[in-house]
Amino acid sequence: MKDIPLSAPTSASASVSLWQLSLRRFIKKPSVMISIVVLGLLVFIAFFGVTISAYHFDDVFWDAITIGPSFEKGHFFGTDNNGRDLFLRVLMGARISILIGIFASAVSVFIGVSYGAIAGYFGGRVDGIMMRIVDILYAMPFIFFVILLMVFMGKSIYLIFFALGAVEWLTIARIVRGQALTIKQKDYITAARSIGVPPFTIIRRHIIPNLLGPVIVYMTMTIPQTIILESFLSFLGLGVQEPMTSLGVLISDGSQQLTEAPWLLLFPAGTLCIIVICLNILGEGLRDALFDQHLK
Amino acid sequence: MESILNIQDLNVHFRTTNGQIQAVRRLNLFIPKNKITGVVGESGSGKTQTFLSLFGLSQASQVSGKAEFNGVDLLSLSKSELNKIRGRDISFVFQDPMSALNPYMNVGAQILETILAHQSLSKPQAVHLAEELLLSVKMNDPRAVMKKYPHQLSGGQQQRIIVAMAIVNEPKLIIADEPTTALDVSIQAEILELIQDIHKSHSTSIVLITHDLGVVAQLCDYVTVMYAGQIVEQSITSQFFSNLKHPYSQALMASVPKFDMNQDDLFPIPGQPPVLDHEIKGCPFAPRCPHVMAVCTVKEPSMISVAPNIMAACHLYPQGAS
Amino acid sequence: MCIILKHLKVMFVLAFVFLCLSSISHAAESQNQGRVLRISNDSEPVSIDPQLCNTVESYRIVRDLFEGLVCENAEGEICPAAATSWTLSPDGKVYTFTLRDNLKWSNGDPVVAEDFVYALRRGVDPKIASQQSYLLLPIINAQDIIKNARRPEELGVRAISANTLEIRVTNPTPYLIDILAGPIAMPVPKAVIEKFGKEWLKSGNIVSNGPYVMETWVPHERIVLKKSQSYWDRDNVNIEKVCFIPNEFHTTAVRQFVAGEVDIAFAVPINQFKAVAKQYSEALFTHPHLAIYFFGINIDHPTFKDNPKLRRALYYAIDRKVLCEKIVLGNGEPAYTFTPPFVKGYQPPKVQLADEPYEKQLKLARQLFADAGYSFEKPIELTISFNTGEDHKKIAIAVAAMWKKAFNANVTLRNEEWKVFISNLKSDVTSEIFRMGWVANYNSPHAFLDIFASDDSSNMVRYSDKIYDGLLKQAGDILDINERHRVLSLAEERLLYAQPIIPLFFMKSRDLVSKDIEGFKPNILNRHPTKYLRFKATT
Amino acid sequence: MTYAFKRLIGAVPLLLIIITLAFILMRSVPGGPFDQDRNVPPEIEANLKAAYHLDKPLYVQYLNYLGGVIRGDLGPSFKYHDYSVSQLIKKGAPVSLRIGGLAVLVALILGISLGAMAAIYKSRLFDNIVMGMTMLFLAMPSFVIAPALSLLFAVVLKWLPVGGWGDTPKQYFLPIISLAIPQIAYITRLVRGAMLEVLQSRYILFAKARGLKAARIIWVHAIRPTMLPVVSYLGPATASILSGSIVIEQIFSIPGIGRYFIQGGLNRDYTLVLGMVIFFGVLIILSNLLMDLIYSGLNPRVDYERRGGG
Repeated sequence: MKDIPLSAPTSASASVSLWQLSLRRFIKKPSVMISIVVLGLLVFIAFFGVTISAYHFDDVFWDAITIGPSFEKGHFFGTDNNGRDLFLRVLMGARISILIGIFASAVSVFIGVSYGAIAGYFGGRVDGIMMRIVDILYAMPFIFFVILLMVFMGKSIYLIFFALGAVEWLTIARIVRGQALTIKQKDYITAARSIGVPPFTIIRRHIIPNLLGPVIVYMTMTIPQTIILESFLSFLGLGVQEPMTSLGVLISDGSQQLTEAPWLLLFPAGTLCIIVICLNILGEGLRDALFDQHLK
Repeated sequence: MESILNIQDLNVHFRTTNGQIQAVRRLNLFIPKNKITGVVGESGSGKTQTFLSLFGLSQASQVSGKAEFNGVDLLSLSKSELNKIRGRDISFVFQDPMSALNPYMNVGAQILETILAHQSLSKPQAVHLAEELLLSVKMNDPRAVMKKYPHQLSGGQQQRIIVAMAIVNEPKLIIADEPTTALDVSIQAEILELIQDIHKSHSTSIVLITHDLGVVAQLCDYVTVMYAGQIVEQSITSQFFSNLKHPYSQALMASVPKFDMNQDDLFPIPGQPPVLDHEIKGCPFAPRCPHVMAVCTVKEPSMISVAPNIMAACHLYPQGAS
Repeated sequence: MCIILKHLKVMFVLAFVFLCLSSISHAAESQNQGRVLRISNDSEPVSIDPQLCNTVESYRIVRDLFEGLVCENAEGEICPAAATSWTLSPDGKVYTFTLRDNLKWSNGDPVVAEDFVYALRRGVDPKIASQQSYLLLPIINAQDIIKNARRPEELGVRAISANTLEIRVTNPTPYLIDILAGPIAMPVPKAVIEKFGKEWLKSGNIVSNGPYVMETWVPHERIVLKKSQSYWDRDNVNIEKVCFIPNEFHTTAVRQFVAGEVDIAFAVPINQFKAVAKQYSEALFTHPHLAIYFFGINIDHPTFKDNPKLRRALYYAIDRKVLCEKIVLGNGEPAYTFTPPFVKGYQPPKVQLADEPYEKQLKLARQLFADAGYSFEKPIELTISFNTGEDHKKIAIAVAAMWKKAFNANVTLRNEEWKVFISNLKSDVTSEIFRMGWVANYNSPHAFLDIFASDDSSNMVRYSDKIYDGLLKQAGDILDINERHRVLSLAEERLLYAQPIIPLFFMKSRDLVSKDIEGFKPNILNRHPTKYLRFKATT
Repeated sequence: MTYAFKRLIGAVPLLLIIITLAFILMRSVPGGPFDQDRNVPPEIEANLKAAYHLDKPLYVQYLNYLGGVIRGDLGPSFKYHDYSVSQLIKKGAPVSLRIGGLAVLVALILGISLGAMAAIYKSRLFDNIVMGMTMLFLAMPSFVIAPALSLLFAVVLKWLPVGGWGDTPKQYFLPIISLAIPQIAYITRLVRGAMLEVLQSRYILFAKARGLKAARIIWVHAIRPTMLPVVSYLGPATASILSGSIVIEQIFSIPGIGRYFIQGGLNRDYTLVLGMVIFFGVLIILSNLLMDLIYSGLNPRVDYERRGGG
């Protein structure tokens, strides 16, 4: 058979994997660029910005309790009810909340995606049982679970990731399972199955990458929720312990005094908004870049 | 000869994540009335985009030029005016019937809504018209068919329903975009025959977009060949197959496999169609043309009449050579 | 763009119609016959059964519904109520009460001495298991009945005649009268209870002998009481109807007061106190009341065992003036003793440097700290544990900061959920310093000092000192009130010397009362029955 | 309806497992219903425990409780002595269901229309405003939104009452809006994402080619597939909203049952929490089943009857 002349690739670009291509496309979008810069700046200040202010985050200023933001006194964001500098506490809170937001969501995504993908892929009886387990866990009183964790496992910050993750993964599992049900019917899955690829490899290599789209969008929605939920854990004594703090705690304290000391709410809530908006833009951008081949 | 659609200097641009793409470049096309005009070309030659963008159905970022249809310039119409024309004066038949019908609605509802969108009929009258319509496209037991969901019908049946919807409001022009490509050969013949009957009975003018020269030979009165967003040759079908003028049309014909030939005579066209993300100097087919000349890479050939009822855009036929 | 507007308009109209339709269907009972006094109670009462209730919110309602032998007047002093007079035997162990004649229940039945006997027996009956039954321990056989060693009928209470009642106590208890003013001793309608069982408290069934009768009760929404026509003193009861609204979120209570939806709002939250004091100073009533906020020290803990000097150092290193003004925002009086100075007829012991400025106290504290064997360089490790609550956290942080400034101490703060906090205290887990509050039920030093007796169950600090117990017991036998209080003062001096506790401040009640209301007199018991209140005559 | 019937039958053992697990979880947490800082003498505590059968071994208490549940008696509340758990839930549930139901309704109506519009006018001014608003609402917890709204509409503008219940219908608005806002944000984002995908599909292009009106294309053709992800999200979300939110009920002092879950837990009011677990368990099972049925109703291809399973 005459060998059909294979034409040389027209454009000079080397073989570009889907991920690199979408990453390049992802970076190019202006909104994504801005949010990366803003988030990077925020994280930088949160982790290294302590030097800007001359104080320490748990110094108590007896003569400056609950005062408004004032530059001459060096309290850029004012002070809280205990006379501690709000600017430093917001930085500390941002640092911890970003960690919590990302790690707790990572935990919940990891558990939720694998659980949902397995349930969706196997379907039938397995799916039925696994989904009923999810229903049971939904009904469990979360508050006792948290207290138990606190009492028997002490108060380390990693416990928060586990506790928060354990609540969020249920919804992610349900969404992923719904997606897996539809992806399972696609041809490339039947093709993989027909050449004898073992089920868990199919799940890991074919099903999960294709359902990351809605998961990413959902994750951008749960990160703020996780950060806020942490303040409830602190209320129960499990979350971040004094004198450390988190945005969730600062916001819940601030919301008590909306009229008397609005800055106690505005600054932490504003920081959280910036974080959430940036994460959302990144999430949306990532999802568009990865999964929308259609023209802009 | 009167025209149903006369396209002048049409340009269609797309803004994609990696730059501007010009799918249609200064296209001039004359679609005669009450005739079947075939539009032929490799995929990516802009043949579908030309017609979709005229009627506001493409995601083009910029459409410029003039397109006279039924005495009106389409490109100057507002969205709502264009919407009125679509489905009433002009209708489409798409390639893949399975994805063209709404999987969540039964077929009857989709037909009725097409009728009621343009004709003020009462529901029973519309249902009656729909049943007549289905019979006219050779679907027996129309009442049962109307209750079915798309995934409960065969490809051929679905395409018949789409054709039915296309003709229900007696449009002046039907644009069939590769109506038979997704169907298997036996069904293909039935659909083509159906289109021919429609043309004969309602004398609607039809634009048949396809890459299958066999279909063109069987059905079309005129043929237009498109390449890289431009018309390269336009002629009457009887002449076309015997007297190909443009090198691309000749290469296209040569690459069609015939029954009696053996493998060695298969001549695929070397190279790839150009990517239209930059301005092209000279004739777009130059890099792949066997008769390429110096002028071809410099000056763009203009469309001239090279024989009675035949026009081509190629430097082989300099001005006034008819 | 017009498509959007068309659609959004339709959607909004649809949503609005739905909201109205469904809300109209909820019959809006509007009570507008005569002005109703609307009180914002801090939470849903746990019970309005006099013998079962044990929270401040429940007492407020029970005091309007029922009336005991004696009650408190507007200023908080004991005055006759169902009983017109009472005599005490010479040995101070037998009380004889004569009831007012023609006392009536709200259903017209007469109120007789037997009703009070039935109520007191019910108070100690193990089957009823009242959490307030310890208040009746002074009465003969009460202890054994609670321990199920005797039958309730053997309680030292007897109805001599229809309107004379005799109560016998094991040893003289001058504060018994204060206790009898409380809900535990309020009469309950025996026939009604036996007829309806647990449902006897529901509107329609309930029968009471107080100034008001219950009209409606929707849990967590409202309790409406209307003036009782069979109450003996009904002519002096001015307010026709009173409605208690359980507002668990205090900010809402303050806002409802500001918006005029509520006439009285109790317990203004600390973090809003400054703003409220500025804008509504004439409506704000603050008054010290029989309650103390203090830190307990677990004296079995190695750091503090046999080291009173260290404990006293921590005691003096706290700047109570700053704590009260800056942190608790004027809602507390600095407390150096455990029993408040304004307890009736009681003179708390003199405490060294109590009236001196903080600088002097700090110097003494540092000196004591050094004597206790600690130094600035080798910082001491301390833990303050507290239960979740905005105020507790603020106070703990402030005290930790003060100790850090005074001794460079490393103080870790441990925030625990309420029940975990309590069970840690009871099961002597390693909690060193912990936050405590104590509210007295009756106006007597006993209400404060008894809990430090070795065998008392509320002795969380595990303080046991034979001499202290002896002094308490000795005071218990003294009839003369002043002599008894002198001995108690000696006992408190001994307690403070051992320093198992660090008193911080005496709490102050802070309530908002609309200017349309007269007769609201702040008192140390913070009790304001509705019968003393009236609306200002609108000119 | 065999599938639905099978799921309902399956719900009974499910509820039993839920109750058992919740019971074990609760009783392994330190602190009891009668622990207080004012510690009652041991003998009184013993009386209290006996009165509520807490002195019996755990499995006996469990069996007694189950016996009660079967008879419809959810036992006495440890904290609210005058009301049984069944009475508390019976009085409070209608309020929470009414507010929750209306909030979900408002969220659906606004969420779908805003989401659809944002998808149609993708990356134009309207879309950006909607996306910005939803991000803001997502970032704000209910315990910030509710007081802020109450401050604005009740204290400053004085249009609505600050709180309370049963006086005027106007007391509905603030709780419903505060409860609906986060859900509006969620549903808008879900609808927008799904609608964007649906609008790319060929049959929408064909519908346009047939000259159907834009409104019909959106609200007849595109909406059904768009609702699929929303429906699967609504399952658990509706259950949790209908069972009341402690934050909204406390801030607006509404007699709902949202508070019983958390307050019950804090007071170790075992029977009240178990009562709520059962109420919420039934709600979750029903709403998930309902949503699955709607899912299959919306999508003729996914026919649950034949395929069985979840």
